[in-house]
Amino acid sequence: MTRIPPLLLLAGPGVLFILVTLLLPLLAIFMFSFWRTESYELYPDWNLDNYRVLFTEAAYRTFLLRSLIGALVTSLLCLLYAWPVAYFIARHGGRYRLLLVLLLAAPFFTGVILRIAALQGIFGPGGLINMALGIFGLPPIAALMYTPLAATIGHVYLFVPFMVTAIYLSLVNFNFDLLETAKINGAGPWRAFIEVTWPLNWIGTAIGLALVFIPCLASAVTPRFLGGPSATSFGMSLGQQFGETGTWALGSAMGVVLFAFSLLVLAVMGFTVNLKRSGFTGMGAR
Amino acid sequence: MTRADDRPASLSLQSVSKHFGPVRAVDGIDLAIGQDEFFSLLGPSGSGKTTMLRIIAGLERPTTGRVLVRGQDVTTMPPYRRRIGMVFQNFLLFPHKTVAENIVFPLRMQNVARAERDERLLWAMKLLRLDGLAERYPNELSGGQQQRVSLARGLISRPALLLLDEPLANLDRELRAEMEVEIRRYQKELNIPFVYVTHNQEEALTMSDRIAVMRNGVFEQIGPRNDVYRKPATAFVAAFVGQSNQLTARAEMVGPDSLTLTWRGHRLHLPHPGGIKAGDDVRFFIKYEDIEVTPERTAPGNHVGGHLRDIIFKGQTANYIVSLADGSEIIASASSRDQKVTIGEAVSVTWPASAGMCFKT
Amino acid sequence: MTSVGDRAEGWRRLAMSVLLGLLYVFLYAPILFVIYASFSEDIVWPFPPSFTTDAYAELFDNSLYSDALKNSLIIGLGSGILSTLFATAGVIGVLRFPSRRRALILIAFLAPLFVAELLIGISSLAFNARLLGLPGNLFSAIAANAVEGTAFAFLIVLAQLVRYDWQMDDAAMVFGASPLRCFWEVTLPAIWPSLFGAFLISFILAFNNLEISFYNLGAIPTLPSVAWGSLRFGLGPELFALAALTNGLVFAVFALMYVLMRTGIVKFGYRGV
Amino acid sequence: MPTVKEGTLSRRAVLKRGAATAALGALILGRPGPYIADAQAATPTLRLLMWQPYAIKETIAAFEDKFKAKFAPTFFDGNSEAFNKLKVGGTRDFDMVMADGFWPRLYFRQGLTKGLDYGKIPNMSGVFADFHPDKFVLLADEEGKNNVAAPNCWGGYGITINSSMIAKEDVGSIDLLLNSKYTGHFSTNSRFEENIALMGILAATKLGTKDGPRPDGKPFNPYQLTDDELAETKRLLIEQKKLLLTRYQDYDALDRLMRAKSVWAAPEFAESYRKLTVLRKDGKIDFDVEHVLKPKEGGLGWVDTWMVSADADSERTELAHAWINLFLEKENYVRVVRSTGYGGVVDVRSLMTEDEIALYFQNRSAEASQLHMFDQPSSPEKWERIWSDVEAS
Repeated sequence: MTRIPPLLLLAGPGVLFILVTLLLPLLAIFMFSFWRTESYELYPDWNLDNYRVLFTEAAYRTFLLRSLIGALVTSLLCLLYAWPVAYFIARHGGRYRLLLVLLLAAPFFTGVILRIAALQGIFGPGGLINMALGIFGLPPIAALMYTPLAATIGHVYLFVPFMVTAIYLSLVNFNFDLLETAKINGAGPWRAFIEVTWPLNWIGTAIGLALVFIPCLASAVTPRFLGGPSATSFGMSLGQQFGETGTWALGSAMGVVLFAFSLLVLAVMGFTVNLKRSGFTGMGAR
Repeated sequence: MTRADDRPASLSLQSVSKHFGPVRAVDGIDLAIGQDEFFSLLGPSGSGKTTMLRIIAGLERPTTGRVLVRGQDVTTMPPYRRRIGMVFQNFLLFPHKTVAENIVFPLRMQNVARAERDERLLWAMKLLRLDGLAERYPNELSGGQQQRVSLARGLISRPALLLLDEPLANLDRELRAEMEVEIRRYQKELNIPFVYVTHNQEEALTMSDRIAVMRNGVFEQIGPRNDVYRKPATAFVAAFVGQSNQLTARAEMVGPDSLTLTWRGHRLHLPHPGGIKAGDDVRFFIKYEDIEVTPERTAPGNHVGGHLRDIIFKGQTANYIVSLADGSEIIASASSRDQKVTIGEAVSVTWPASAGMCFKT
Repeated sequence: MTSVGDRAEGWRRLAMSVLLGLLYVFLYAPILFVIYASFSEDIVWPFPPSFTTDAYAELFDNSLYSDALKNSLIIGLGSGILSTLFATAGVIGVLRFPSRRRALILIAFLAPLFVAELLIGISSLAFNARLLGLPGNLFSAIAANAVEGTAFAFLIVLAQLVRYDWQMDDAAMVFGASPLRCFWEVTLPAIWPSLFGAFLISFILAFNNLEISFYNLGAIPTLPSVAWGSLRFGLGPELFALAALTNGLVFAVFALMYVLMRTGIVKFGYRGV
Repeated sequence: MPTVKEGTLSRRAVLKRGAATAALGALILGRPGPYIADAQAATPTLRLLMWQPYAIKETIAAFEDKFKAKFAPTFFDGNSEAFNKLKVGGTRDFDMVMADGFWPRLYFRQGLTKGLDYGKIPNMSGVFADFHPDKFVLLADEEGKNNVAAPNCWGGYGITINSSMIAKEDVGSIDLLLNSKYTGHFSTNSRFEENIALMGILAATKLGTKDGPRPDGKPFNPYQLTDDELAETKRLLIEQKKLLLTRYQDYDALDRLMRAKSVWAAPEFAESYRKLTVLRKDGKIDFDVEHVLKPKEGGLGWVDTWMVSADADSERTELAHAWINLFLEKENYVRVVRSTGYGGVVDVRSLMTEDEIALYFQNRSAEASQLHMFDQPSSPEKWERIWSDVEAS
């Protein structure tokens, strides 16, 4: 009797599923990126034109740059905000920890379009905030809507729960007693945080950063609604290639570039994560 | 008294090996354990004793060899069909089940009818003096209580064999001593073979009928506890079992029953275990309790002189540390009640020529 | 007894709780706005308020929304169940059976996190439609959503299961529990809160997914695609009403959870005092 | 215990019987699909890829009631999006699709749709003469042999203006949208086609090439711009972008922006114009609005149409015709214009007030032929590049 190794039996289906539903489509995109589209038709004549266009035309570089800056700023803001919040829930949440975390997920029950529409209803001209300002005779704040800042607020709104959750999941596995040890050995609270808490939770934090940075880099809906006329992002342009202009080949090449940047993020993360210094115990069964 | 059923009971291992890559955790072990035996596997950590236990339980599959329980080959049988009981080092009680639920777990897995389950639960709770704790959860119990529940769970199905993996390691000293006695009592009362894994020689010596001393995946010695203690087969066993002064010297005169050697200027006589020639380098072991420390030489036999450096009070006994002229030390153990010597005094260290164990290096 | 350190600690704790409170306000303000607008006569200009329940009457009158809700639920449940199963099996495999291939398996399971939703949606569309010639349907949408869901579920289950003592399973097996029985009797009771969390997250992600589902659904309406399609002309008040009802349900569940936790009837995996 | 067993048995038997019936049904209908689809096989479903405002509840209810069929709509945003969806996803998914301008011909040419039988749409008789294929030729294929679509509403991409804010002399030209006096108070929609085409009209006018001889020998069409015109269009669009508050994504947003007096002029399909006009009459806003359907340089126009997918079987083709006919029935049609706020192609003046007749262009059907109808861009690739350059500027 040949025995299927239990690891294969358990992890195999998932890995196979991901290979089929993620890798194959990505390979398809990779292939299309060397094709050509003309009037909504794809022609398989192999060439590098799409990449040439992407790297020589200033417009796409601008989109990419905008998206990169937007994603960086958003990640940073989320990071700064999420840490104390996640720390509070993990450390002081007590028996309500799960509930407090679920409360972060619940807004996702409302579709992104509706929530973004509601953000406009709150921050936009004629929205709740400016209306309130008007009642007190104050001028409306224009920057709140249809600016890159508005898109960033929207991104933080959408993605900060991911960051909090990632850091929280790391912190619940963190042994807070280590902080006592640090304090007994003379470290103040901040010093203890920097010497002990931060490095031991860096993996969770890095995952959180990836969870914010990557969707933000590809974000299409938020800048479209909130960003105003000069916020067209890489993702918006990419979506347009597949939806409206029907320029699939160029869109595929943009997809490949986007994926390459995701890999870059992964590589940078891999570079910063030193498993031995992250308190990684090897996850072994024994 | 409840007795285990009467099938031909024993465990036997036939040239069992387990390799993890290049590491031979267990290396060609043969073993047979009788129906009424309390058998201990004694060895330092990393000696392969836990791996052996896991092979017997079915949690590991041996690389080569066979495992037989009551004559039946169970080598490829998964653990859940072997009907073996086990007690784990950190108890491993299911935290979401009550004491009663934990104890009857093996019976439920064997689909034993409810009435019988209840009856056996009562029996086990009584045997292990757990009355009144049935509805408690494991985290509401003391360490000793958890240990008893763990034992009850291991015994309730009256398994063909009970495996115990350092079950007392996490208990405090007093409780451990108490449990040592109890566990041996259960084994004798129930007539179920126990295989007990420990790195603690005292535990092994207290409870076992037979002991196997393990090192690097092989048995250094296997035999009745007295033999292992008194007649160690190897230097490793001599060093590991009991407390001894470990010394080295060169054999000078070798007779059939005794040999003579000079150790740091002292002429010593030791029993000859055989196989040592004049001129061989030897390691020899003198157990603490074989040595007597007195103000003056009183007994015949081997003798060295020195100063009493310190007395380590152990309660019933005390260890006497004697510094010799060249700075080396010899330790003796004696009753702590009537100390005949005081610290700093010149003392005489003596032991009979029949004591001491000698091995060729 | 209060030392200076304790007081500083107290202030920090207060500051953090305020930040958490503000986060909830920020997160829920648009939700409250949606609920408020759903009762408003004019959702474009809901101030000053004038209330009506017309949107709700319309909602129950229009089969489009119930179809969309049904499809969203199917995608959410399908993807949630699939994701949780794949992820749980994967995590158990990786944690229980150490192997040199473990790193590769980890990378495979977490890879979808590094691929943007938009890219998942578009590449699935390109692959299914252009290469396989398959029209979009619920299955392709469930599959495409479950890719992302599996990665999230894997992360959540992994984070919880690293603390699980697998010797507990050894114990159960020695006492006669087959691997399945062992999972059911011993492993599952210990890990179900994290499985539940994983399911919930993958459900929510798929339930309201726009960017993945949009490209993989062909003719099948879901809540987000209906919202998208009606966007050009203004979101229907019915969508606000539906969102309000959904949130009402979610809040009710949370309130129930709170009561259960408060009274200590259910602990949801919490093991402290 | 036995009762439980009986129960399971009988339930299983029921399930079995149900499955058998379903399989039989599938067999009779010649549908090889899984028998779970039984319920759907009994009720024919009309699957439409359409614009959301035309999914009018009352008409749908009447349709489902009358023809015992299910109305299953999917919504889309722009022509090219729907075209792509059909082209890629295949026509199997849909029985009907909507488009406007030149698009119906393209669908037909590409084999995505099939000809309509106007004989099965008696209510075409109520449609203004201006929207019959003999006058509005885009409803038929190039040879005029097949009617490829049926009209349903019409309108333009005219400019809605807050008259209190925009000076009278600035109104009437596309140039208004480039007037820096009103910086930050413009908004256009976000779709590349309308933006490029509308600005293309202005560009061709400025270059003086609009009324001259065209390279393709046909009259001027803003969707067939020369490279020079495209370059000028791009320049104008980049210039315009600085003046925009935002590109509105949805009419709610535009309504809100105009009501908040943040936006003073915006090209749109007259939806907001009509809503604001009603609000003005009710005294809910304090400014006047006007709508320039056809600026002096020329304007964009559209006639929304119904088409039948090439893959629709005979039963669904019948249903599709029945749906169009029901939709064009006067009593239903009044509801259409009132709820969509578009220009009506069916003469329903007898059922309307004077105000409504003006609001829904019931007297202006002749103007439709003077507008440049929506079309497919001559080169989506070039247009895409221009749009990207504008968006990146």
